[in-house]
Amino acid sequence: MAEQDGSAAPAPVAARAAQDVELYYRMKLVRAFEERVSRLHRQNKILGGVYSGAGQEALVVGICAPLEPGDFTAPLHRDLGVFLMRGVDPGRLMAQLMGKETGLSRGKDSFLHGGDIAHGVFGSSSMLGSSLPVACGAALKFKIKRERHIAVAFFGEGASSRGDVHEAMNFAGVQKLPVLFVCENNRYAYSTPFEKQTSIENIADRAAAYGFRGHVCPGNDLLAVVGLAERVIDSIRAGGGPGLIECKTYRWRGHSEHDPALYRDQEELLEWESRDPIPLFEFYLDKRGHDINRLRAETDEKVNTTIQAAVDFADRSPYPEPEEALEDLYVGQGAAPGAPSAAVNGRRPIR
Amino acid sequence: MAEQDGSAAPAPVAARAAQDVELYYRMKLVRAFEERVSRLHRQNKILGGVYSGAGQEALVVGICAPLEPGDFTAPLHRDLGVFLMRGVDPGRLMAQLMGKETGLSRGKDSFLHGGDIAHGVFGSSSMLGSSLPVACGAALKFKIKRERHIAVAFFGEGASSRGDVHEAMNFAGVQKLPVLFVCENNRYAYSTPFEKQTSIENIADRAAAYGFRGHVCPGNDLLAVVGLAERVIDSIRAGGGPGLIECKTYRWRGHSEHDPALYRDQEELLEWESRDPIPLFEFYLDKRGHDINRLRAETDEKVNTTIQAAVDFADRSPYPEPEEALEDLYVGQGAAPGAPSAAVNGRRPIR
Amino acid sequence: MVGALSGNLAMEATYLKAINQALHEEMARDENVFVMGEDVAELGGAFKVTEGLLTAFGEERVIDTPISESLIVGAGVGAAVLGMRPVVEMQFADFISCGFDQIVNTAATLSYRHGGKASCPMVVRAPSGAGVHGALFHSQNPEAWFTRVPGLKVVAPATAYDAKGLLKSAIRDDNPVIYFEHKRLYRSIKEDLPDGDFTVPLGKAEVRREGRDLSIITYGGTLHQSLDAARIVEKEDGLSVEVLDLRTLLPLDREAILATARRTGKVLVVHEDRLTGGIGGEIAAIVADEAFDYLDGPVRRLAALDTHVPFAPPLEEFVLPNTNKIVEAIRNLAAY
Amino acid sequence: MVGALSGNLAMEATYLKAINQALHEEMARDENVFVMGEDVAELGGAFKVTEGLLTAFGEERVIDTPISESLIVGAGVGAAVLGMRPVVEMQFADFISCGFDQIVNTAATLSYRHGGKASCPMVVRAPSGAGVHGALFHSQNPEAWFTRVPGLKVVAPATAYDAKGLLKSAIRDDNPVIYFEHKRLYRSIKEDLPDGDFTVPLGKAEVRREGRDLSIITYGGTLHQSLDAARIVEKEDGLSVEVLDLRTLLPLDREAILATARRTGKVLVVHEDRLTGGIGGEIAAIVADEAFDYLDGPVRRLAALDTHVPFAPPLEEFVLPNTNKIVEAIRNLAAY
Ligand SMILES: Cc1ncc(C[n+]2csc(CCOP(=O)(O)OP(=O)(O)O)c2C)c(N)n1
Ligand SMILES: Cc1ncc(C[n+]2csc(CCOP(=O)(O)OP(=O)(O)O)c2C)c(N)n1
Ligand SMILES: [Mg+2]
Ligand SMILES: [Mg+2]
Repeated sequence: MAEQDGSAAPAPVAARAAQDVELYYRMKLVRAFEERVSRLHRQNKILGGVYSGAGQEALVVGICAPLEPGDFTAPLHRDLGVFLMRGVDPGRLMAQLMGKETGLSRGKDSFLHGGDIAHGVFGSSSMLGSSLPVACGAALKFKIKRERHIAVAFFGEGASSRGDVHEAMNFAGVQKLPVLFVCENNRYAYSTPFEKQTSIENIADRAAAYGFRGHVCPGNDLLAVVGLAERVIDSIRAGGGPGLIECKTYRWRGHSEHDPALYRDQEELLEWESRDPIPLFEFYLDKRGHDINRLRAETDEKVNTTIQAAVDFADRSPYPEPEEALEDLYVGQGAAPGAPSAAVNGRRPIR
Repeated sequence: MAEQDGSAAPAPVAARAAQDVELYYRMKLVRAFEERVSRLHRQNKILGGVYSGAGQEALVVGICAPLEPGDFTAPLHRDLGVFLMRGVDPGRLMAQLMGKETGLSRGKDSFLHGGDIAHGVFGSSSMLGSSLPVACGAALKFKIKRERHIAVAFFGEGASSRGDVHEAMNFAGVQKLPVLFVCENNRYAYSTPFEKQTSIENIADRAAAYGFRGHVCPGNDLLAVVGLAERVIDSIRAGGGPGLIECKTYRWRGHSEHDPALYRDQEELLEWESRDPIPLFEFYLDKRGHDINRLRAETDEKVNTTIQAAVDFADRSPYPEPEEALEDLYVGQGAAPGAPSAAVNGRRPIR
Repeated sequence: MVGALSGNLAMEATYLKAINQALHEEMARDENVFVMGEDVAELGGAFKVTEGLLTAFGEERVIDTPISESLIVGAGVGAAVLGMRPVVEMQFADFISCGFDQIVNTAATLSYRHGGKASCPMVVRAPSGAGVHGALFHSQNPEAWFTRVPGLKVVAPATAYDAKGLLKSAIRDDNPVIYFEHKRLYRSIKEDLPDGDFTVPLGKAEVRREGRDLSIITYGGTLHQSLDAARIVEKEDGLSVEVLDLRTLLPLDREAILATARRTGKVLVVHEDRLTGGIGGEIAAIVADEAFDYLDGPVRRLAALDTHVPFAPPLEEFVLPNTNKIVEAIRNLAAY
Repeated sequence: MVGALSGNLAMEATYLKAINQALHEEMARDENVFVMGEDVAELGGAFKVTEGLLTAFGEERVIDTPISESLIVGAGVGAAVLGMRPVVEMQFADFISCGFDQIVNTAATLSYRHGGKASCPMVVRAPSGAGVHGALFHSQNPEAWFTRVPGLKVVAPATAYDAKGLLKSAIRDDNPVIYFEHKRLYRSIKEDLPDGDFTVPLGKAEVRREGRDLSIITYGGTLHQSLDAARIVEKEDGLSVEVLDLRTLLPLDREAILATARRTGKVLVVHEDRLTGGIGGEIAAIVADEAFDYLDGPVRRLAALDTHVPFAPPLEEFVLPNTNKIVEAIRNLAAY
């Protein structure tokens, strides 16, 4: 490709500041979206299973920040944030959760099983772990077509026990695929604590079993996640083969909104609530010289506006017509809608 | 249990010699059985797929030697030797391969998918890797019932890529099950060389991913295999949790008798043919002071007699009656035939 | 031994509680029975079906597993072969697809390939069914994947009594049994259950309502809708509808199916599973072959539409069978 | 571009060679087509179906995978979603059980759950069928596990022409297609194939033989036995038997099924898959509902007996359908 001429890069310091502000906004957007979803569920405006990712925003934002349009992501059930980070319209996402016609799946499926391939977000099935082989297939396409894209699959430490995870990582290792596996280790799979799921300390250590590198990182520390993600993603993109990042984090709410999570130690919860990624990042912004009170107020306003607009949009949207239940099962005989890379879009990386 | 009185243990040296002779006999029996099976296949007396384990006898004999009656084994498709080691009648085994009424599955299934639970041999399905979860279940029974037995699952390095293998090892690690996983790494899965199956050097290294120990051993060296197996099995039996042994070996013949294996380097084959476990062990017997020529002659005679008797038995045995195709699908409402440990028997360990 | 428990048994019990009681009682009765699955111990299961078992029987017999359905089933087989009686749980029936191979290839063929000298007394419990906003992956009725597999037995109770009695029979049976419990019924039906131990035989259907004009053959979630519909058409149209509850889906109770078909001459098969490939096809085929001379009209089927169970309420409603749709189908067929 | 190849095309080709040709031609035609599976590259597949592809198209488009059926299918989905056209192979159809979840839950629901905005143009090739001493795990006919899953298409060619034409259509289709190739046919049938590119449409059955007295509806391995049987009863009994080859099993060609049923009034469904839960039940049900008024006799089915395919030759013979059994079934039904 020809070099871009003209537009000078912004001065490094200013760029850094802008990026930090953007990351902060994204993290707050995800948090607020999560909270609103929980509330809408209590108000019976969102039906079915709702799985809050509250408390885990830093890792979602941090991993997605360096991604580029055309990269492929397969979020897990708790990863609303991935959709928001990839540039999926918040209104359509909210409509998806409400089962509306304007939602990603046009009311067909619930919560995060609808995807948006145009923004590089794959809607996974419920079957935990099943998206890792899919991400390998996306990465295989990038490899065959010599595209500089990567595929990212998110999975819980609970899902790590599934056979699909093993088959995918092994294949990725053999084929040196441009794929990043991200384990969100939030210590519980529903009620089952980590110790009853596996007998090792770090899922990341399993990368060695497949011939690539694993990394453990404090998942609630946005700075740490972004730093690591940039490094690992650059290396994958450069042809260095797969990577595995395990983010240690914690699920603040129950497994789903139905679950009071009585099986958990309240001390543990308290400890992890105090590792709130947002104040932690504000602390850093403050150190960097941002006027944090002003920034917070501005960000909150922007976030609230966005979310209210999303809710309004979803609210106003109609349910699909009953007969639409029989549509979309098959696509027509023309070109595949999810055609090659041109169609696959996403947000510009935040960096 | 009360201590056994009276019978003094045989003097260590004599015992050792007797054990060595027995191991030698077993290894030659397995080899001769394998060779006879290949011949019978060429003569159209054995139909369907035949998967020779020729060249891999040392590891089968060595792993099984320390097993006790009541232990559970799940052999892979190339493991005729496991059946012979556990005390399954050679005639019935041969009848199994010929599809005869007197075979383990009464003509229902072919080759090694029939088992003999009374001798602690599980007949696996064809689906590679599927026997590892089964072995975990057997081990779980031993754990729940506090029996000092172990379960052993054999699998190829090719099968190691299957999800079931991961799910089983992970569960075994969490539950600290008395189970031994044995990887027969013969460098090929059908035509696919090890490098295209995985990107690491030793499958045994994966044990670390599940919190137990893995061991690599030269699989054609009977002495080495027995020594390691005794140590690892003792530890598992004593409650030390699961173990993984990877035996480096080589498949002399094609994947099945239909396969000329043209994809292989002839140099490699030659190299591995020269690692024949039988002369290697004869060398050792010689060093130990056995009259090897005499021993060989005696052993060959015993082996030939046994195998000829097995072939004669199988040959004489009738095919099942057509209507029997509808039998054995369900067992009656009485007690399970494969009832608790009393019924599960096997050979006394060779030691 | 189950004294403390059996005191409660005469009381009203939900479908869910009936299953829970069966587990308690069978575990008390036979120490080879144990329970294994995701979140079955401390949590008592996603639906609380295994509640109280951990306290009563300890963690060696009530085992929380990692998320690995293939392992769960496969380990069940291994334990069962050695004489244990595992009751393993799929958290939702939908996830049975992940343990599929172990069920259809390891468990179902086990006795056969061991020449009848090994058995697999295992129960796989699977909460199935739609109507709870579960969408594509929490609404499935996967029974027909298994009713075509010899070596398995498949049950689908529709009442609390059957839920308890069939589970006990399944646990005591020496063959692998897939036990589909309809999650919409868990708390929506309640019955007085008899005191003490009772079982319901596998393989026996039950006429829930006698009738002359037309037979509905159904099971599981749609039994209640069918009974409601039968009552409506009796009142509004004077139609006398017989309702047969299959209860066991493999082996099918062919005698009962043919008896009702021959009695009324008109058969409507109803199930919540999809039309195409649902067990209704098999039943219609049996009727169209063996009761052909008795038929006064086409063999009809009413089932979920041939799609996935969608999420948005108008879509889900459109796809699933319900009482009104059954009423309409009865009227159509009766008028034939 | 396919010049060197197309020179051969007018010649006689086996069923196996026809599949191989379709792969060669489609890979040459569309660079998004690639092949993936166990031993498909250097070995050319366990049956040599993919022979020559590695040399022609290189190892980036002809990929040997580790033994991981779930990965194979799942990766196929991932590539397909991004516009590739993977043709993945199960070494034997029996092992499709290990990739089951990815097919029925990831692939089949993909377009639906993405609101029609994503597609999965993937073909899963699976050599199926019995009669080759394959016993329980190398003889299966798993098609009916998939014909009940909306979102999939399922084909089962019985001729070399169809094998080639249907595979091409499957590869060009934007939906996941499960392609069952009967391994007993690989080398046992040969046909002259036309030169150049041709396709056979998905979803269209074909009348292989016209007749007045009775219709056989069949597909795959039992087509040839059915045609043989039809010839025998014509000669020996003067019976005129129509034979319909379904070719595509999902979606079914309902028009063709009903047309033949209405024409002859007597239907015998024949397949090598087991009776209970085989697709014959669905077909019989369709006929018994929608062609009821035209029926002159019960809808009959002839299929493998309800057991696993056993190994010993007398057992296998007893279990599987064959020409003689079909002849007998025709005579019985004709005499009704
Ligand atoms: C194959 C499969 N089995 C079971 C479930 C039910 N299930 C949904 S989420 C969940 C726990 C997941 O834990 P983890 O992977 O750690 O993710 P987390 O919810 O903690 O983010 C379970 C068991 C499922 N969705 N898929
Ligand atoms: C799940 C599954 N996929 C594919 C096959 C077909 N298959 C049979 S043996 C074999 C190769 C096995 O290799 P390995 O595990 O290394 O054992 P080896 O034959 O080398 O002893 C394959 C691919 C199978 N039996 N099961
Ligand atoms: Mg978790
Ligand atoms: Mg091997």
